[in-house]
Amino acid sequence: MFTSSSNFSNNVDAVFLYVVVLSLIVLVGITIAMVYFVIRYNRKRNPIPKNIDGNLTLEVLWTVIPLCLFMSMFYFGWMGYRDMREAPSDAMPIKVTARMWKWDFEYPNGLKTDTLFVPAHKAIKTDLHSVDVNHAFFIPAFRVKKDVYYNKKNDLWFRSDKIGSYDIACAEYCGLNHSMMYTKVHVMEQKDFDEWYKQTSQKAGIANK
Amino acid sequence: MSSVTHQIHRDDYGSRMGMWLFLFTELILFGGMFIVYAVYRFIHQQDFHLAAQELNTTIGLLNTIILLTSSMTMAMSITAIQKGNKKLAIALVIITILFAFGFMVNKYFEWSAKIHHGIYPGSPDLLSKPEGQILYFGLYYVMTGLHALHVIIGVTILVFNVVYLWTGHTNSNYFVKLENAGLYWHLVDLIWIFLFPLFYLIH
Amino acid sequence: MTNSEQHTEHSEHHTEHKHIVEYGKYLFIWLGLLALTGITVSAAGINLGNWTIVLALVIASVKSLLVLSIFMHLKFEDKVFKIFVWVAMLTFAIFIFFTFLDYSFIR
Amino acid sequence: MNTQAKVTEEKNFFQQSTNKYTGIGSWLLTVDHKRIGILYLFSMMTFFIVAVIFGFLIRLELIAPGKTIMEPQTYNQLFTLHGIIMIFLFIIPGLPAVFGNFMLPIMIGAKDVIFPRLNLFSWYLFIAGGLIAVVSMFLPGGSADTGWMFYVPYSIRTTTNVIPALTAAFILGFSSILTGLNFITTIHRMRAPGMSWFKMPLFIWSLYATAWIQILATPIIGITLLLVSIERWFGVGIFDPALGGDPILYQHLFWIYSHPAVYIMILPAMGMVSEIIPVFARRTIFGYNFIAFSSIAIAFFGSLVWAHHMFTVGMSDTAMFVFSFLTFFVSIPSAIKVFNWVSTLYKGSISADPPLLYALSFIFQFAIGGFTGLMIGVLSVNIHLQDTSFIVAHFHYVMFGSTGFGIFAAMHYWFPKMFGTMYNKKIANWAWAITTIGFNTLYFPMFIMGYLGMPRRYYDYLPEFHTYHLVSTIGSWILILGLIIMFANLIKGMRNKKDVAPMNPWGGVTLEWKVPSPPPMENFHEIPTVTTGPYDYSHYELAGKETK
Repeated sequence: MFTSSSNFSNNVDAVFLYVVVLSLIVLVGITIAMVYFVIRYNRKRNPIPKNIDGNLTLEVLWTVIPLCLFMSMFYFGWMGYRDMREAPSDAMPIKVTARMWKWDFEYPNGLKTDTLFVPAHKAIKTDLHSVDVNHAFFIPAFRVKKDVYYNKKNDLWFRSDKIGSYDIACAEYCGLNHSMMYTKVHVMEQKDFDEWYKQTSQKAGIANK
Repeated sequence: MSSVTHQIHRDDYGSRMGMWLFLFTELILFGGMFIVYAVYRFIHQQDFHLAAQELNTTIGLLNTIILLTSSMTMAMSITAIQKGNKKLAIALVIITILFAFGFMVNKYFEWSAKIHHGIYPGSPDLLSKPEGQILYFGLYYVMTGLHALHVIIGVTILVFNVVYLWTGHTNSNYFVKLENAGLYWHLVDLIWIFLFPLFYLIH
Repeated sequence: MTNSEQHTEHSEHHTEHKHIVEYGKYLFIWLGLLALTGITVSAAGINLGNWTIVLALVIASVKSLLVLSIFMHLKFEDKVFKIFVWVAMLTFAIFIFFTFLDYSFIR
Repeated sequence: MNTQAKVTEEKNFFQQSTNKYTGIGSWLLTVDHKRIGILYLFSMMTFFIVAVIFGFLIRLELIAPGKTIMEPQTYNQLFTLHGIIMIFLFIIPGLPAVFGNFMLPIMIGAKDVIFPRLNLFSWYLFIAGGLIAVVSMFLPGGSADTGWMFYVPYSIRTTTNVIPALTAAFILGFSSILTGLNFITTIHRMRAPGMSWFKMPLFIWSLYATAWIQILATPIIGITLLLVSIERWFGVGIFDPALGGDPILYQHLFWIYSHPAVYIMILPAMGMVSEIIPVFARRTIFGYNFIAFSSIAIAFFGSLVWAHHMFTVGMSDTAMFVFSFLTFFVSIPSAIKVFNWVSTLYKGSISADPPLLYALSFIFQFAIGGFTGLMIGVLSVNIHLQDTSFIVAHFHYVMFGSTGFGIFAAMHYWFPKMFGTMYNKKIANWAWAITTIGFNTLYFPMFIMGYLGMPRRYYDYLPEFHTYHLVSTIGSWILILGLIIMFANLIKGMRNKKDVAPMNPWGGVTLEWKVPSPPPMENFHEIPTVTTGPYDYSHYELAGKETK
């Protein structure tokens, strides 16, 4: 956790942690209460039960307090998602094509690769398209994912500030080799990326613009 | 029922309640298809409009009238048996069945005309059309086909009820089976009431 | 019986309803249905744009209301049957409404 | 079936059949709700064991990266069948069809369900559906490899036997609908005099809410699967994107049913826990009305949130907002229930017998399932966690950890009533401890690796996930060991003729404890008149005061 490999990962991890901590507090509370009651009010120790029909104040409390907490979770989730949906206008567009069972990437100048190379500190917008069944484009380290369809235009954007290589997986079941549909995204410094882009494009016979 | 004492207690009210609950499942079953229809129509307005012009409104209208009338005869048969008029009740159910056959004959001519024109699932003619029209005709065949299947099931149920009336199993004191058959038959009519404008009248 | 609500429901067991609808009433409803069919067919000929489908559905709903309440005797049934029908309709309305939350607002 | 050695002047339902046949015929043609319940119990358990074996094989394959014991194709087929069988043949019918059938009429003071023959017909549909699902494995082409969700277009493209699997699910849906229809009408029509709605046991409330979902949501999956079958068969363009169809519309329709189906699974288990806790705490339930209404609220809100399974498909923002928002609302009634159950233990006189232990496991595991549900209800977190093993762990905590344990609780609770004998409680306690430990060892690691990015439905995985998978697989062995002990103990209890169970071994006050164990054929000679609420334990309190 907190690898901050993309612009989203910190926020997602923080919200996740928020819910985990709240949940743990309540879970531990419930469990301790349960175990304590079973021991404290064991039939041997407490042969005579006391009937309590209910308590309106308690019912209201444990309706309203969770509701407030849940609404805060919803709020953080929605804010986090809002940042994910629209790519900045200066994002670099890369076409991603999914097929059973590999990924293809196409850069603005027409260069095609099977591994994704991206410059750091720059917004990348991937336009997702499938040529056969449904897939899902998933970069776990970046905390981003989007389903890939045959006849629906989906896109996903991210910006990574951390140089390194990360896994890309297919997250929507797509048949026999679904689990082998892995590739990598390499995040490089801008100048390294430019170098790579130029050289590979030339090698592929594409004039760099 | 068995020779041993296990009695199934009679509760006509409960039987009707069960039948209504069953009708809801049928309604939602067709409802699922109406959702599909609504979404595709929303996406492909123009294509649905064009495709619908290829359907024969006259046949559709005729079938609407047939079903509405058969619904009436069905409902009347219950009045007849409630009044103890066994012969009339039988006659009305048989008329209902005859209407159903009329409906199916119409449907047969309608479908065979379509197929004759090369419009059926997977046909080259259909596949050369725009996507919206492929979907329209796909839904047309599936929805009217499933409706026709319900007509056939309805006829089967009605035939049983003619026998029940004939043997006196259904009589002026016990007619819940006929009532439930009627409910089923009206459901078939209800669905057609929506299918007709949605497929034949959206020019 | 200690409970009044219980009482009404169970008394139905024994005094099974026998509401007889006269033939004339059915004939009348049938004529109404035919008339509505006529209206919906002729209205389809007029170009009302998007309202065509709305009009068609409204007429179809009126027709089904007639079938439900008279032909299917819903009018003469217990309240609980009517509630049931509303629950079923509401469920379907929810399904279609929430599906269109996606399709109507897609970018 | 072994006949019972219990000496009573009256024959029980095992000894007296509802028809003129003897032996197997008296079972296969029975219209007695108790016998049908037993038929369901044994057929359901058979399917459960089959699916457990599949699950065991899946876990075994995942013990190490790379190929371990099977080919990827086999793996894909196994997880598909595991899902179909567990969901449609075990969890959905588990509590309603087995225990609902057996107990519902007795608990409301009726002699049978209102449509006994329809009830038997539902069982035949259940068997037919189950057999089709299992037989499709052996047909050429092999069983479906689509996952139990049958997502298009893969389910249209694959060459495996998808149509039998779809047909099986369709038939099973029909069986489920008919059971629901039967229960609603029975509850409306056949309650004993005096049993008003708010004197009904909470298990009945939960079955009532469940039955409504069964009736109103199941047809949607029925038609959707039928449309996919038609599409495969005739090439009709409906969902296939190559013909202009919309695969996302398929997902909407699928989840319109399948999300409420989650509540079909969990609601009866919640009702079960609401039955068990007051009995073993010997006090009235805390907040009866709140628990009863929360069942209805869950059924209602549960039908509004289906698209939270689809947050990564690229829905409109409005849909994302609304579905995520409402998802949090559905957790409120569940939270209310949990708090009320725990409060019911307060100042009780608790006897920690096996049914209560399973119920406590239920609460613990349901809480984890619920909390992780909150995590994946959070939009931004969901984007990351969707389709990872976090989801797998979450729904197993809800379906197996909660509903499954609810079924086990029900088995141990009503066992003496159903069979008239007793199992060994000490062994049952051990089985409980082992299954609980095994379950948590099996599924908890999946949360962690899911968050670290392990996608679901993977035959193979990256080496960094090895430890978690290894622990998880070991957990599966512990769990299965616990299950074996549990089943062996129960089967031994059934055959045990010495330990005759009394009419009311746990001191329950609902109506099923007022008929002999096992109940006679028509349950009651005279329909009882109900005057008190379902969990009236004031006699224990009063008795205690008197002795003082």
